[in-house]
Amino acid sequence: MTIAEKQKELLDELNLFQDWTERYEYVIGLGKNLPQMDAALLTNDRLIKGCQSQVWLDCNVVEGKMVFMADSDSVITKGMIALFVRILNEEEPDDVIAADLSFIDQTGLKEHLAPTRANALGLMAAQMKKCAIEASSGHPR
Amino acid sequence: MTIAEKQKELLDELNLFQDWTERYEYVIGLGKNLPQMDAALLTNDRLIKGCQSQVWLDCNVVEGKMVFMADSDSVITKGMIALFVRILNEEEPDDVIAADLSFIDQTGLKEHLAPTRANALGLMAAQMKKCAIEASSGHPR
Amino acid sequence: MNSLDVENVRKDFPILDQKINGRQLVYLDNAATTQKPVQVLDASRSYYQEINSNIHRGVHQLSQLATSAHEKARETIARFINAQRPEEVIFTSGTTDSINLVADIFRKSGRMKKGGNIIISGLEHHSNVVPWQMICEQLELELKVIPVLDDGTLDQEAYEELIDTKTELVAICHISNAFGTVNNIADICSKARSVNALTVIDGAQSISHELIDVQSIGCDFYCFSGHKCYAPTGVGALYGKFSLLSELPPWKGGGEMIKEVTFDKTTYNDPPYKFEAGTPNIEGGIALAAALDYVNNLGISAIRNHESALINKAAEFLGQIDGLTIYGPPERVGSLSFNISDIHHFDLGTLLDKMGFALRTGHHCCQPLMSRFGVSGTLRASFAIYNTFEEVENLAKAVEKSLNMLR
Amino acid sequence: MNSLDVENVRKDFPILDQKINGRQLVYLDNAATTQKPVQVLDASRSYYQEINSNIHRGVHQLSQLATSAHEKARETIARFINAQRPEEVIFTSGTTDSINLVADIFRKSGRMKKGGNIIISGLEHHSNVVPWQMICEQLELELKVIPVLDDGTLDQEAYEELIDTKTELVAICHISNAFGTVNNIADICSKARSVNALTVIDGAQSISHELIDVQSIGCDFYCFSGHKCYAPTGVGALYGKFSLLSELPPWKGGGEMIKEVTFDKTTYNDPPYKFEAGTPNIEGGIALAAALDYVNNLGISAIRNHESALINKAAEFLGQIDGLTIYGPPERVGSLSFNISDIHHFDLGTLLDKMGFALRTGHHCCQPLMSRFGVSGTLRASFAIYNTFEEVENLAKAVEKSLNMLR
Ligand SMILES: Cc1ncc(COP(=O)(O)O)c(C=O)c1O
Ligand SMILES: Cc1ncc(COP(=O)(O)O)c(C=O)c1O
Repeated sequence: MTIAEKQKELLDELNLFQDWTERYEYVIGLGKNLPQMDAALLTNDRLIKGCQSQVWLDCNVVEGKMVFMADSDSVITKGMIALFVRILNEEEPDDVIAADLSFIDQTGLKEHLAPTRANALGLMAAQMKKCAIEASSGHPR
Repeated sequence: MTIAEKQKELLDELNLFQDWTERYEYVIGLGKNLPQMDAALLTNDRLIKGCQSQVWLDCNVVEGKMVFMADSDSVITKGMIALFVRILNEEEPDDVIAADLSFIDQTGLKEHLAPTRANALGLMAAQMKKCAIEASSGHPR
Repeated sequence: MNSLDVENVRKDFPILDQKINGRQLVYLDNAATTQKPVQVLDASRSYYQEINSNIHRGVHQLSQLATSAHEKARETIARFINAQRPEEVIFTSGTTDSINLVADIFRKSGRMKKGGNIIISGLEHHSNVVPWQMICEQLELELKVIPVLDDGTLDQEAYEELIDTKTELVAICHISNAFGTVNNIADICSKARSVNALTVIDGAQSISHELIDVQSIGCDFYCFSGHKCYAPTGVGALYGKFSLLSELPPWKGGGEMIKEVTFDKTTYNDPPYKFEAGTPNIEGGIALAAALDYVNNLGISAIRNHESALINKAAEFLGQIDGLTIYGPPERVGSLSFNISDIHHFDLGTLLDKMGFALRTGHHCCQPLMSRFGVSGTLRASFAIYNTFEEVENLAKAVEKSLNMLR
Repeated sequence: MNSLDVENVRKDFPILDQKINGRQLVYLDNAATTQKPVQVLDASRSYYQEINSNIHRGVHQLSQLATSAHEKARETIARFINAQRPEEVIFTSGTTDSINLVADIFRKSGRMKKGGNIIISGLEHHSNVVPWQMICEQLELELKVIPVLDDGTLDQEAYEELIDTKTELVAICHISNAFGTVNNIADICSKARSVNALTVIDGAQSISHELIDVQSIGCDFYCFSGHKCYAPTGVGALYGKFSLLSELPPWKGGGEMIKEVTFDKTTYNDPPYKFEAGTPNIEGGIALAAALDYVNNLGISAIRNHESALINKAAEFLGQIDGLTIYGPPERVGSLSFNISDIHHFDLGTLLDKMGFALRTGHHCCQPLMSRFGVSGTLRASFAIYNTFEEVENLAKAVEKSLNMLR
């Protein structure tokens, strides 16, 4: 599946829910199920400080594909992270760079979770792309 | 005539005028006719700096009565000064101190000519009273 | 009886009818900013429709009218806080602006000497921390901090130990915006006076809730924002003792604050104008006075009664929720902060918002206080004249519902 | 054709129907402050009736809406002056505030060295004089002044002689509020750049009259007030080049301008937030954007055409009056200053006011310029989009009538 196809699938899934409660319960569930990052990885250089919640992001390139791991102290943020990871994981760096992440606006999840300044999630999306750019230019960290 | 009587006489006179034009022409006339102060008296210590016009005031006590002389670069201010001088000149210091100068509000002349901050005329009225206080306490300047 | 007719009060605040995500708005973020009654909105609109003009320098009538409306507003504020004279009230753009004004004129005054100290407290909002940090850095003063006890009140004994003859200034909030703690500022000021230290009170959180009497408090400066007291944003006030204001140097330079400008030498105006460079927020000042009139009409004691009943009820309802901790002392004014074990404040705030409840989450601009209590933030419900007991009850229910989703 | 439908424009300004002393108001004090169209008043009222909330830190929806409205306003302002990015626009309380901000962050930056100099001009408003005098005094810099020629323009040759490698900063108005002189600021900035001096442009009098393009002007900072451009009092903006804003230290301390606060060490936010301590004038920023939208809808070139025709007509009519002197160059924008021999400006202003004409009299916060021309003040008529040719004609007649009374 392409990134765009994965996004469409995700939106279709979310649209099945009747109201915000179900949608949020789903995201909270995703957050709870996303594996916790290894404590050793929760370092300051992987930390993205948001206004309200914190996010840790780890990027790797494995056989030419991006592998992301992420965690957060907020379970809703973590659920949203899971959406990003699902969409972007295992994709080639150039596809990640080109991905249109505004799909998150259409999820019917809270507007402020969309990429904006000082929002850990927005900063995380930017950081994911940055990792992909570094990988693509042959300088993975 | 007491100060209060002089004030009443003045207001009656002003009330004879039909409109603001006549009233202002009268005041402008008073301003033109008030004798200019001697150039030697136009000193900094007699100067009262207003926001828009300047006033020079000279106070003396002659045989127990206040004698005021005043001048201004604005002819309307000077006409208003003439009203004050007419009301307060030749009065005893204590009567000047006690005088209610709010009569000026009832003249139908522009509100801002009434005593307010940074208004040369308001500052002048205050200075006239101050002179009278000094005279009354035996420290005329 | 001093009681508030809340249903009638609510009619004055059109925004309260707004729907959030299809639910009726329940606005409990009043410590951040209050809503504005139509009386205030009308005052500002009439100003523009009838007399708008620049003030103080104009010979024409609009300018006269605008000037006297603005100066009348200053008198209203002076009376509201019981200043000795209107000239003790300086218009600013808000509490932060007021505090920075005081900090900077002290810097310039040369009164504060290297090796001296400034005392603040662990309860302070960043606006009453950072300006003093900056001044301490520039003048090489020590910044001392009165610690906060476990119950969210200040450690009075520690204060008495911290304060000494080298203390130049004590800057303390009247009421904590995070926990609702009310400080005994009259006592703090009197101890400061005994060592000749100046006092600056941050009244951002008290102006809408408490009777303010700067003379009986005995402070040298008192700061507040209009927008936290039913007035618009962009206007606030600084009260300062007239003798101090006369002595101290001006802050910003510009029109209005001068007596005479030449390129060689400029002389400054008298207080308050000396501290009001440039065109002030004329409309804002007038609207602020309208807001204070509105508060006075309701009566501060009726407001206090209503608000303290509300906050006590909130504490009672919320206190029954499993794992919920309320911060601060039992006697709190305006704000009530809490956390629920294992739940991130942001998650709870997000779900409450979906149900129409506007609470604040996070550090409330009090990072040092949050660190002191080992949390990254709290949820804060803060109250105003238009909040109801029903809203408080519903809040507790909504918290329960959110917990079911999150746990 | 670029033309303004003035009759329609006037309908947007309800205050223009006011009566002064029984006469129809003729408002010609626009350089002091403009009137506000209903579109702006409505923007501010809707803000309070629909989304009022404190910004940037809130998880709840009102806070989100208010934040994005406020940030959108920043974008509108950035586009209006052609800034490279919205982060180059800092909200302030007005021009005076903007200039003081720049002056003070330079003081703190340590960039300006004892023995250096700052250049201003003889045309400047006190707000662009006093802050630099204060900084020069504190840092022991020299203040140099570009002289004004008899025609009210700046002496360009003298500028070239004054500026040298020790020049740290050049601060000049775009348009003189007293005489309407338009300075060649692009040229002034380019000369300043050639000696690595920074440039601050006081745009208070240009924002409502001219197309502003900070990039083609080539200035480092540009300052203006909302209230002189159809927006409310208490809000203004500072444009600054992003690289400079990033380097320079913050001004006021408080909420919003910090990244992290501890009692040991505080780190600051990025521009523009680093310079916006405390709750900003949220409504004011939104209303300012509404005012700029209003101006854009009419079109700056249509506005220029109308206003320059008006001011030329005024010069023509007034120029015919016996003993009347008009100051400044023939090409003037916004303001027209005059005096009549033997007549005090205050007397003439008083009588004009009785006839409904609101003009400004006095020194216009430009005492040095007044001294240069040997007068204590002038009468100033200043124009806006809603002024008409009829008003200009009637002004000339009213001046004649006043002269008959005064002579
Ligand atoms: C050229 C100029 N600069 C600065 C200012 C100061 O503007 P404000 O009073 O809005 O701060 C003015 C307005 O009076 C002005 O005309
Ligand atoms: C206690 C306290 N001090 C200062 C401030 C700052 O007020 P403002 O943002 O209006 O300048 C606030 C408001 O956030 C506050 O609650």
